[in-house]
Amino acid sequence: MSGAPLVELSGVGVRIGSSQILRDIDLQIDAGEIVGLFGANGAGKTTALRLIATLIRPAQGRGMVLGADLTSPDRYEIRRRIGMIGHVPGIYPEMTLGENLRYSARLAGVATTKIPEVLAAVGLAGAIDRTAGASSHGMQRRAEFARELMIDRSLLLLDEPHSALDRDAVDLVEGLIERKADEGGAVIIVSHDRDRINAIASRSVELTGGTLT
Amino acid sequence: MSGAPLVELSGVGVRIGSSQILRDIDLQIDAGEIVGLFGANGAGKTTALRLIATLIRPAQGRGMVLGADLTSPDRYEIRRRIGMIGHVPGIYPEMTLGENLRYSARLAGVATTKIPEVLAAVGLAGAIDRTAGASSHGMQRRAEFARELMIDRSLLLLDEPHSALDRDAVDLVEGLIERKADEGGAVIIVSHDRDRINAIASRSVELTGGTLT
Amino acid sequence: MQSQTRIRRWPWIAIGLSLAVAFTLSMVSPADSVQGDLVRIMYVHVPSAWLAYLAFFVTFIGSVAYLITRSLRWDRIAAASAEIGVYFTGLAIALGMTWAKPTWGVWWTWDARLTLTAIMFFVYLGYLALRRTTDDQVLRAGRASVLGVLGAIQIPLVHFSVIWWRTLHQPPSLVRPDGPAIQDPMMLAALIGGVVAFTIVYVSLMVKRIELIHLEDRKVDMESAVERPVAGEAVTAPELGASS
Amino acid sequence: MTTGFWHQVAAVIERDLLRERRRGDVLWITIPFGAIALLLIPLAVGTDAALLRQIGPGMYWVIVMLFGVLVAVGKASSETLPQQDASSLAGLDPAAGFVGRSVSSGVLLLIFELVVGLVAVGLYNISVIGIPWLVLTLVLAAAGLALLGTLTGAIVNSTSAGTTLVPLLVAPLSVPLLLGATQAYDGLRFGHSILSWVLVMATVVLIVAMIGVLTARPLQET
Amino acid sequence: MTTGFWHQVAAVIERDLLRERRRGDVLWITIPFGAIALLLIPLAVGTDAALLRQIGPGMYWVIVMLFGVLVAVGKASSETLPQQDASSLAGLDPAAGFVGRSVSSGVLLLIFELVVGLVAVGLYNISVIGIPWLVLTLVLAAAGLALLGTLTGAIVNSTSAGTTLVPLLVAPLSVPLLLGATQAYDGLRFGHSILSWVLVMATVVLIVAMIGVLTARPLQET
Ligand code: HEM
Ligand SMILES: Nc1ncnc2c1ncn2[C@@H]1O[C@H](COP(=O)(O)OP(=O)(O)OP(=O)(O)O)[C@@H](O)[C@H]1O
Ligand SMILES: Nc1ncnc2c1ncn2[C@@H]1O[C@H](COP(=O)(O)OP(=O)(O)OP(=O)(O)O)[C@@H](O)[C@H]1O
Ligand SMILES: [Mg+2]
Ligand SMILES: [Mg+2]
Repeated sequence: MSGAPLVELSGVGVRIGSSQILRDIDLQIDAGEIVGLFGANGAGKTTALRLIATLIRPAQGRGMVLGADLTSPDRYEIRRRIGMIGHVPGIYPEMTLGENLRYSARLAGVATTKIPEVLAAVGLAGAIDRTAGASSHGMQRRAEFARELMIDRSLLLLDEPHSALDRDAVDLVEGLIERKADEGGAVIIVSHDRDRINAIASRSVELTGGTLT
Repeated sequence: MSGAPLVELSGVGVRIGSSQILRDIDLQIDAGEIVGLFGANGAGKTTALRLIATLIRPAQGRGMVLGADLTSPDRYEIRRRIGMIGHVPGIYPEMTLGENLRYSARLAGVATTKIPEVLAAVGLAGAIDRTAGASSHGMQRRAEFARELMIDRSLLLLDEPHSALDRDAVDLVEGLIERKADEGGAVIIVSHDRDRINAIASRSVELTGGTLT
Repeated sequence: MQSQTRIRRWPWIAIGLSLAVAFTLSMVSPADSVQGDLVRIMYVHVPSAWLAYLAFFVTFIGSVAYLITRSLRWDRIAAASAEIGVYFTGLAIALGMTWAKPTWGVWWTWDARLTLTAIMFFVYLGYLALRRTTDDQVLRAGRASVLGVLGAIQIPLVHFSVIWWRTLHQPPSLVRPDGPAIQDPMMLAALIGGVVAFTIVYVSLMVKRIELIHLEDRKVDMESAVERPVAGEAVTAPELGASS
Repeated sequence: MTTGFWHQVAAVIERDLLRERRRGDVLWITIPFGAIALLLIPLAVGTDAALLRQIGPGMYWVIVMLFGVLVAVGKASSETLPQQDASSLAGLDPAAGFVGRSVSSGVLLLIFELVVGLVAVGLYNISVIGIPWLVLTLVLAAAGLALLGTLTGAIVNSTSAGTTLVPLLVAPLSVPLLLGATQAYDGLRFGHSILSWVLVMATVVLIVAMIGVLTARPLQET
Repeated sequence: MTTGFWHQVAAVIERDLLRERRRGDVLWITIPFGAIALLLIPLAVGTDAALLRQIGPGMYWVIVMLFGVLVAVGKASSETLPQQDASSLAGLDPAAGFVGRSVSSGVLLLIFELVVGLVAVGLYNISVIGIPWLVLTLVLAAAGLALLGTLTGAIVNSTSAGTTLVPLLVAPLSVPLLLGATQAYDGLRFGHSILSWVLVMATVVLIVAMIGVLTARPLQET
């Protein structure tokens, strides 16, 4: 890891169907950085996060994330080290919060014994046996943060992490972000609340019409 | 309507399965009010909004909304006048934004000729033929606001209206909220961002463990 | 209120008396020329089946009335009647099977009436099972009444199945266009006596069951005043220090 | 039933057909597999032409019924809670929702019946007789199954315990439908009057439609 | 294939079965409905006992195939994009996802085969012979249909355009499966060797499994 950037995109473009969503993206993120990503609705922020998470293949340019080329099969190996929290919770409503975490833990090869601990950390110790569908939106988002705590990630991609969380939980998230940076990881935060992000981010970039400005 | 409160709950409780989600809610909202609704994650805010929207039946107590009893069949008649924007967009991803609005308009008996106008008002004039699934989260939320503009509502229930919206859109939403209150309607806003809400709300209530405090 | 919670005793007496009369009638009636004493099963088999029809028809009426009036009283009538109907259907099937073994040589066979009767049995078992899944009385009544209405379609289906598919089971012998096929007055009397007795049993059981369901509902209502889990209880302030 | 009611019905139909056109799961998955199923029967039971001719119509109806109900159940329960809330608050009368959904499922089912029917006619050498009556039974069957499936879907959607209820609802009602359809065809084939069977089917359609409309509101409650 | 791979497969199976248990749509809708279908066939084609005995096994397999594929397709495409993203980022190898999903669908299918099979045996008086071979064909058919359905589901789910036609290409693969199953049963009944049919089925299972594993990654790309 020694000094190599965690994310390195040069001239990257993303196309979905016939539209060019992202264009000519150059971005380098080093260990320890907290980067704010701003931009209007529809500018391509979520798409950029999914690109960096290796979930969308770039149509142009070259990108490396955690040492893996975005177009090589290596990217399957490093996915485990990338955490992402999107607009809509990615958990299964029929399963309990505990079961959802257990599923992620087993996929990632993490000990399931950590589950009660991380749920307690996000204030959901009492909700381990509640199905996700019967949990409030904020509880579901907290459970996603518990997942990111449990699987030790090097890169965290957060899409509006403050939404749906109450003040206690927001403090938790900001603590998590700062700890991740201290430990030598990196965090990218998408948000529309610039003041809040500027307070914790080490720098910020702006996406306008598919390009970074 | 002359002076009668738009919402009047007395001793209302809501039960889902075996848990008592809301208890002993007394709330009165008059025309022209903008009410902030605060509370921790899982406190029951979303449930309270769905109760007021007549989408959940109260298990105890009595409630009137826009003149209709919450347990009488009248409530089906007044639903058209209640707008709600929840955590997750309630639009059909396979349909275009225009088609989604057209669907709502035809249900509500509103002229479909208003669609381009309201889409333009939320800054989506160019996206009328884009499928909702291919629109960004913020664009979907904007489309929901366009729907609320199009169907003329008396009561607006907003669950974290600021999330996913960029600064332009937030201004738009706050304008809409204030206009609604001026026109003699009422607005309830759920949020965790107290400063922002206190700036526009005429008063605020707090939900803790299923009761208003 | 008072009269609804008073425990009545007359239904039990009525049940005992009418069953005794029916039993005597079926024993003194003559043996059949072909079936011998086996025919005595008929005096229970047939009234059971008919009472099952009656009971499910009352469920149907109760369900429709509930949907129109939204009064829980009708729902209780529908529920009580379905329960009793299930007993009678079960009895008819059980006796039919005991009758089938000596006469047809098998317990069960592919036959439209048999299959449809079994489906009817399960539909109303399902109706009862559905009622157990929720203790919210309004929701329960709404859902159960759907099934209460739909299930009634089974009644004509079972009854006419023997005409539509001419198979093993006996065609209608009493209620049919060209008059009753049973000629022996004693046999007819035993059959009619059985039906009357079973009807009294049905009515008596209905009275008891409605009483009981009413009490159960009140018990649930009172329980709901006691503490239940409350929103937000499961959520506490996060403590980041706790992890790692 | 006001004109508002029928406008809502039209809006729901339009929505369902649009969604189906974009997703294409009936058109591109259900219909091909249904056709293949019919193709497989001769392979499975042996290619005796007389036998196939005899059981062909019955098989056709069984497959139509199976798929029909499943498709309609699926369509009816393919909405998320926020989508349902939004429709309700646009003023959608639950009864109009029920009717609209039934019509759109019925249209899809009719397409299914026609496509699979052509395959059946070709494969089993079934004679096509009494076209007007045949069309009537096809329409009635499609309507009945669509209504049944939609009602079932509404129930599945409204309760967590609802799923267990589905087969119980479907069983009693699908019997007369299937019976009517097959017996009507037999009637046509042997020249009997089929009016009574058509009436049976029409009655079921009416009953289910009435139940659906009557119970639309209580079923939507949560 | 490392142990990590099989741990992931196990996690996916557990997830699918848990979700199914909570939703109950196979257990409470598809299985009872399949049983009802078998019950209705005699009403549709006539209650001639000899005829029923003859066509019984074929009907059984047709119903298993129809439901099987649809169940597996449905299961495979019942995930939202955020759910898929979360699984991918927990490190789920797409091939492990394919295998896991196929196994869980296969288990459900096997239950379906057994329950519906018991009904078929009871109703049609089918003789149960050569149990070990029968079990083998049941397992192979369940595996094949599950794999086929999962593959179809993955294709339907993949967002790249132009895939709507693919089910049409995949569907014919079910023909050799069904043929194998019915012919194997006939072979058992008449005492012929059924090894070749079992091999046909095993080959199809292997081919579909290979296609599925090999295309798992490209199909997941967006
Ligand atoms: C397991 C099997 C059986 C079942 C489920 C069954 C069911 C029924 C039902 C539902 C009815 C009422 C029909 C109606 O009036 O609409 C009935 C009537 C009757 N059953 Fe059975 N039955 C079974 C076996 C038998 C057997 C073995 C016999 C005699 C050999 C028999 C003789 C009769 C007769 C004589 C009637 C009265 C017919 C009439 O007046 O309609 N049943 N059975
Ligand atoms: N379907 C359900 N079954 C059981 N409990 C439920 C169900 N839906 C919600 N709850 C519970 O009700 C409580 C209130 O939920 P609600 O969604 O109203 O909270 P909220 O105040 O909106 O929270 P948030 O800020 O996280 O959105 C939560 O504790 C939740 O677990
Ligand atoms: N599947 C898709 N097909 C076509 N276009 C798409 C698709 N998904 C997204 N887009 C388009 O890509 C653009 C960027 O979308 P994206 O979700 O990345 O925006 P965003 O910056 O996250 O916006 P928001 O602030 O609203 O979340 C939008 O204009 C959107 O319409
Ligand atoms: Mg976004
Ligand atoms: Mg909420």
